[in-house]
Amino acid sequence: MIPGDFQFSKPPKNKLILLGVLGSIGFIVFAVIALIATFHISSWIDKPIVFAGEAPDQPIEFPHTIHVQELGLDCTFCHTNVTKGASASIPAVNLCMSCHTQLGDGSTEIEKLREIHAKKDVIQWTRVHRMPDHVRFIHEAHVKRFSGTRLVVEKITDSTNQIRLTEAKTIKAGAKIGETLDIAASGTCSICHGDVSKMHKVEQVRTLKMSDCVDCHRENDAPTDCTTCHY
Amino acid sequence: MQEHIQLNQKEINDIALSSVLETPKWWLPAVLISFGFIVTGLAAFFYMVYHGLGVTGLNRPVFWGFFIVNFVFWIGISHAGIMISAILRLTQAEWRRPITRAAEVLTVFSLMAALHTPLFHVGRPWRTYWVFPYDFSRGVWPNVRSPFVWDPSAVGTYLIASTLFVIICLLPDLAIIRDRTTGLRSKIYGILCLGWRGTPRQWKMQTIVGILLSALVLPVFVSVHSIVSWDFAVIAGVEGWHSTIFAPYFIIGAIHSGVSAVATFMVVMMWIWKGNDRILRPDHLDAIGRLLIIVATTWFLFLFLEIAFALFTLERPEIALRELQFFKWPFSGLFILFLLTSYFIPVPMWMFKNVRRSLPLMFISTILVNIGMWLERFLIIIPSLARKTPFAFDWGSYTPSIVEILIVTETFAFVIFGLLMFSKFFPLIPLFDIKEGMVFRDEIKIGRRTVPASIRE
Amino acid sequence: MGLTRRQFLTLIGGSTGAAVLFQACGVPPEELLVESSYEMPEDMVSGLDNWYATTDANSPVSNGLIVRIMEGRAKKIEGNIDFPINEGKHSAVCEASLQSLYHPDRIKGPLLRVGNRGEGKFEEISWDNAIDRLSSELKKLKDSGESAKMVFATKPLNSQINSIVSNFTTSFGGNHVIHEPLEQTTLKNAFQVIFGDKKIPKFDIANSDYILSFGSDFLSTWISPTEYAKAYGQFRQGNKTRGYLVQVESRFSSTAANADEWIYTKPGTEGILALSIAQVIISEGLADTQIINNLTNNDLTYLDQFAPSLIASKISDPSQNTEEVINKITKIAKELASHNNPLVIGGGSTAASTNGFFNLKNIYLLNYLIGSVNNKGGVILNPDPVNISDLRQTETSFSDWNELIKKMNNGDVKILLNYGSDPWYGLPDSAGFKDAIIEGNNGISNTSLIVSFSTIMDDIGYMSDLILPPHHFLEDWGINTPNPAPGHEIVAFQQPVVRPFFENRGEYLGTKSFPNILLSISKDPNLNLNTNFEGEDYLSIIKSKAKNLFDSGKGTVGLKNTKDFASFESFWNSVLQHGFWQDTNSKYKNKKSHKLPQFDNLIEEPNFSSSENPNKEFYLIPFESYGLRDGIGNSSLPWLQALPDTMSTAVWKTWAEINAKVAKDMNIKEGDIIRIASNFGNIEAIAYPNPGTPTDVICVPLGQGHLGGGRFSEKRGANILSILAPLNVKTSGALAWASTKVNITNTGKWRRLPKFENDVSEFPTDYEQHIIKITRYDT
Amino acid sequence: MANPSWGMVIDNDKCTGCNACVIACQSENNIPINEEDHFTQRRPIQWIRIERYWEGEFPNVKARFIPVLCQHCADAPCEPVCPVYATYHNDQGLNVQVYNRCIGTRFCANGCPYQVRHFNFWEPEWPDSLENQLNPDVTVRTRGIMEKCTFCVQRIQRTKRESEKNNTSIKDGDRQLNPACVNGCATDALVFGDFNNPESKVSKMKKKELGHGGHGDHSDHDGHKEHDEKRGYHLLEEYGTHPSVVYLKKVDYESKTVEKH
Repeated sequence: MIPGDFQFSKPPKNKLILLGVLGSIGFIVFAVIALIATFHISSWIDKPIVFAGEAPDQPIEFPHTIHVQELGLDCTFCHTNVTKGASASIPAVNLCMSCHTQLGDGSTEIEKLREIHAKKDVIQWTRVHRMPDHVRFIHEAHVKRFSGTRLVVEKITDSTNQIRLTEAKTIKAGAKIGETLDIAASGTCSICHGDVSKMHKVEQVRTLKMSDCVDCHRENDAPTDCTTCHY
Repeated sequence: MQEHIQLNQKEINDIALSSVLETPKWWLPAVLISFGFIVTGLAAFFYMVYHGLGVTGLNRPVFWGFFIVNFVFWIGISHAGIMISAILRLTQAEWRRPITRAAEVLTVFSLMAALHTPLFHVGRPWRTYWVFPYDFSRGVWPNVRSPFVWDPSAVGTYLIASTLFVIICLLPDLAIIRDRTTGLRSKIYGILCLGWRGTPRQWKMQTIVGILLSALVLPVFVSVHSIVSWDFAVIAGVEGWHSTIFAPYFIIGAIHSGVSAVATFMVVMMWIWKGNDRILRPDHLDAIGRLLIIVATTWFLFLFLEIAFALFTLERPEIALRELQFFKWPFSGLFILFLLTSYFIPVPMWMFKNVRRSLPLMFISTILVNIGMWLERFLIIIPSLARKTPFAFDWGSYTPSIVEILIVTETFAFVIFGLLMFSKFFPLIPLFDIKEGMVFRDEIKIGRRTVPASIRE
Repeated sequence: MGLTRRQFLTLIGGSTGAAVLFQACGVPPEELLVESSYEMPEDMVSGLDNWYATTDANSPVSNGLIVRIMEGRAKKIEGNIDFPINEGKHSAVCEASLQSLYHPDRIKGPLLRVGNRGEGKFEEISWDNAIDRLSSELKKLKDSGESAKMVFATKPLNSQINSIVSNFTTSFGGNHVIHEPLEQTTLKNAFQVIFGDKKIPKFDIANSDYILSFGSDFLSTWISPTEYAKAYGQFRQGNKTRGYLVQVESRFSSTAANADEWIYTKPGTEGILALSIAQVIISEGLADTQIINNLTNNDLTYLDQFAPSLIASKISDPSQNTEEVINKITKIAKELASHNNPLVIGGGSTAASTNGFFNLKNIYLLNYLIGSVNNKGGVILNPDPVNISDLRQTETSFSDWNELIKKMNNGDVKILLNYGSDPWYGLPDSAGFKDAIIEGNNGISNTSLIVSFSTIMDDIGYMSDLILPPHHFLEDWGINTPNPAPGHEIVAFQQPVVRPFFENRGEYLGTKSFPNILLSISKDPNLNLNTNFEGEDYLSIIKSKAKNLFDSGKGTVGLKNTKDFASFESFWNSVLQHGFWQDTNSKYKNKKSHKLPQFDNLIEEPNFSSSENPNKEFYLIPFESYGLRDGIGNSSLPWLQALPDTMSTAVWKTWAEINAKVAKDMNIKEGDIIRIASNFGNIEAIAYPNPGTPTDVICVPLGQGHLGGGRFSEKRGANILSILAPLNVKTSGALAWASTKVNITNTGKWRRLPKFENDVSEFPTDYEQHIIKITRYDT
Repeated sequence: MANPSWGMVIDNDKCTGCNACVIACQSENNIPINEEDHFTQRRPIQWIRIERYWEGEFPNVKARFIPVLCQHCADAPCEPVCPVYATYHNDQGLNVQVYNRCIGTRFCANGCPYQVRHFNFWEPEWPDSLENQLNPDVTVRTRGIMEKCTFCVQRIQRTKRESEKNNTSIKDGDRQLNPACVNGCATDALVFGDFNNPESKVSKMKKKELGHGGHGDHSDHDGHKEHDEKRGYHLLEEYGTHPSVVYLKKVDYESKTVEKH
């Protein structure tokens, strides 16, 4: 109220509006980027996967396509422990050799396997699905829960990590919405692992972040008490 | 009684803007030194994160130490700003005018210091964001029963409100600087002052916002330290904490320490900016001194009540705690120091008008209060935890480590650094407020005497 | 998206600030791999666990154990619920043996000394080389006709290993000696005299209603603490009436702390107190006349010089009220006689004063006086074990070791083999063993070869020339007849529950089964040993023993009778599954030949070594803490090092218990480092003043002060055994380890005593007082 | 059937203070090695501990032992103060600590009057091969988080899973179910079981020793009653935490000689 303190002239109105609009847009963009970045970095830090579709190279190329699709082997043929205990278990070299002593001559990958077997060595696979130490995931309980359940196909989308779609795909190609399906024991694996039979290199299809687990648990009336998985 | 010093507007502008428009020689070294402390403190913090909290002196019974003490201390200091600006504004105490800005800025920086202390305190600082309700996927939300969830919301609200307060009061002053500088600086100040042109409508809005904020922030003001006190008071298992009078006790303690800090800050301002003594005058200190006598005595009553209530039941663990607090070395020494510094030395000093108007004595006495109030928090937290449980088997003690001391120093350096930076770019004395005061200036009659309006309340 | 996680990580990792934060949350590299094993045995499947029954045949008391195996690794040890001795319980020592299996400093292969002896410099050699060296040295000795100059030292073993060692040594012509720091020779001699049998009887604590215990800390360390603790639980709250426990001891041990009444006696005077109790019982005619006559030569005034009024001042501390002591003795005597199932036991420091034999004899004779031998709740004698494994036949006492050390100095010991014992650590300095090993008579040791079978670089290993690391007990076979047995015959079996941890180090390195090493040496044709082992290797010997059991047709395995097994194979499998064979019908049979001795009617006072300043001397009582025990083997395990001691909660260090009032008078506070000096040396320990320790006693735990033992025990604390006086217990020749007197000086240094109890200025009391008090009146 | 309510009965009269439970717990629950420095810094981690109290002075001295572990209180003071729900009460009566949710404010540790919560001041380390003994069923904690007794929830979960698989009910006193300390306690001073199952041993003991099944009031206890007095009590009952652990009082005799003083 003291004259003489301020000597500022009034700016043109359209300039003011432009500044205001630019300012607000800039702020919103900044806020959104900051939020997304925070969320992503924080959720990435100790989680198994950041971006879906990451299929690591393995020391020996193991095509699930051939073994599952063409030969029709069941998952439990190699991952024997999956119906018995917490871990699905990686098959021993001996198990591979029960077939490959005879089969597969001439393939470089199988020669690698035979070499390892001859040296009585172990194969160091690159882990694809990893749960952090503070998570107890029991394969057996999940397989038991899902095998033999019936469900109605509700929606079919393109995303591979939609639980109902993967189930439907496994059970019956081209299932229709509204159709009722039974899940076979071996079909349960693909609920989380995707259709491994079609994978040349195994990749992780679900995020396997905690939200993923919790959503599924809620959907299926499974316990969501923390001690179910964390102890 | 001091006479009025009538200043014209140019004088006011020159005095108040001197810090912004000219850089004193000591400014850069001071900034560098405080920045050095900040860097050291942060380095200590990263060292602590890397090695774990083992590098602190914390141990099994005493899980909270220097960091929480410091947190409470800075929250306490932050109560000065609202006390001075909001309450005194609402009660129309004229003498507040030159010191409002300083008090508010002190509030903002001490709140910032307080807010990053919990980050030092927790075991996994990179997870601290979990106390905010952000988690949309896991469905795990913060526990709203925990005072540690109330804390960030209360302190956050308080910080936003105080920052708004500062900005609102800064607008006219920024416009003045804008018009006294050229080039880029002028442009920046131009943006910052949000197009202030001093129109009557703007003045009206600014005044209304000021009053509204003052009124609205009062509940926050009360809640912040109440909530901080509940960090302790909700725990039934710790003797010396589970007290029902903690909330008002903490608030009045906060005002005690906060107003003292403002007084200290005022003295420093009067020392280091020449010409300030024509705006910030000893009668302001006089007024603050009188206010402090009231506050300190009220606070002392609460202190007495707290101890009296605690010992009233004559429970064994409580007695053990008080025994430790009052009679066992080193707490006994600290307790005596605390009583002397926070009440028994400063309050009798303030009784004398000469003391209230003497810069060095006010400086010493108010610094003493804050040393005492820091000790008060220490004496509430540490001995209580050391004698936490009735299981004498688990009693312990606590000695801070060098890392903790460095990190605590960092918060002090941070506040000083912030104030220095602020003083370089913004006037610490609210020009418009003083000019407004000149306009409202009056003399009133008390009995036969005519006294300046600045102490009319 | 072309960005993989790894690239993303690298990108982020570029900034150092973030690196610090992410270091805490990154995925450990080993978790990014998953392994296909070569083969997949049953117990290697990830995520599945199995429990296997076994036992520790090397420990003096074999407890039945079950071990949890997961992915080929032992994860947890618990007690075997069917095993009649420990009944599913286990002690901290059993539990912690996992850590000796996976100890980071475990010896990974045979070692040969390269520096001077005692320098601790070794190089790894192959097993063939190592065994060749040993057998060629043995051959040299044999060829020169000095076979007797070979000495094989072991710890006390009840198992097959003992017979293999004895057999090996005897056939070579050498000496098999036993070493144990706190030896039980006196105790066994007393059993021989009183019960006619050296075996330790079963003390039926569970069914007893009144226990009078002299010096034996049976709840934490004495003989078979797990068994006794299990029975103690029953004794306290399991029976209709709650048992009453009186502990007579010179130290406030954990048993004394748990006792309903603790009576302090001066060290070594327990036998006098026992006789005084006997005097009251006899003079008041509270026992069977026939028994009294047998024990006292038909003379009712036989023990009159032991009347409580005459001996009260002799046994008690001057600060105690003599009249009170007299009343106490009389009261205990009357109560002892009036209870239905009383029990008297003794041991520990009682046996370790120079009159230890006198003490024990008269203490255990009380059992006959009150008629509790072979009765419910009393002393139950064990039957002779089935003849499949030699019980601890080999016995050597401290006096034998004195002889041995003399021989060593004279050059009559050329080769010293050592398994499981540690004479370097366990013998007092004054015995001269250390000098004999390092210097001998003429500055050079006469013992040219010291071979140690150590899993870890223990003290004797440090001094050895050759170290042959044996398997851990979880990796090896074994068979054992527990001593004490549970009142009937029992044979415990030990099986390898995990593959040897170092087996992937190759054929020539890693560990080997100790008995198999001896067997392979004995087969060396150059040595021409005339051994009579019942098998080619250790497993076949054990199987042949099991075959004997199967052929005898007696006893049961699990719930099945031995007779009912179709074949030996099924019997063998069942034995391994259950971990033991037992014959509950085999009870002790009275031996006609045994003649009961009589009470001593002369006071035998204990002798003590004097100290420099007799006016201010303390009795020194070394004791075993629950975790470390005698410190051989246990002190290298971090779990046991960090296990709070029962009374002081102290850990990791050597501390000295001292009475709080005395300490205050001497201006000693907790954490002060005090020097404890006997005439034979001195050690430094951290003072722990407490209200429980008697005023004229200093108690120091064993277990620390090792030269070696890996990172957790090296050069930690002090070894109290080193300053003991070389006094013998009369008649048994054992080391009288509780007969040293010491002086105490404050060194002025201070360090915080590491203990679990937090620091409190006063001694904490349970303020809630959750104790039910019952007033007792004299009967 | 109702959810189980796990709990423990601790008989102080049987406890000898031997510390076997401590090692059993360390072995089962991957508790880091308590180095010497951790003791002098007063930061050892022991989910169960034996508190030893002195009474009197030599020669009339006594010592008392009280095993203290997480009481899994029904009204736990540690639960409401955790800002992130890292600790909460689940439907089986367990006071759960979720390690991966914990941010380490240590508020709960202040709230707990029993001092049974432990903070990982240092990154836990197992030198070299000692890592082989780690229990794969239990999370290895990192620095900066709280941990405490879980009643060996991994054993409870496993037993539950097994029983669901085999369609059996959980047996009372099953050794697979019992926490490690209970299996290790040589004197059977610790008993574990389901308070919601009236047939379980703990329920019976609680009913017998605490009476009326609820939280007993022993405020009028004057210390001189008959032996058949009910022995049950809760630790620090006055805090109103309603623990799931019932203690049975030590029985002691006052002999005449002692009474003279």
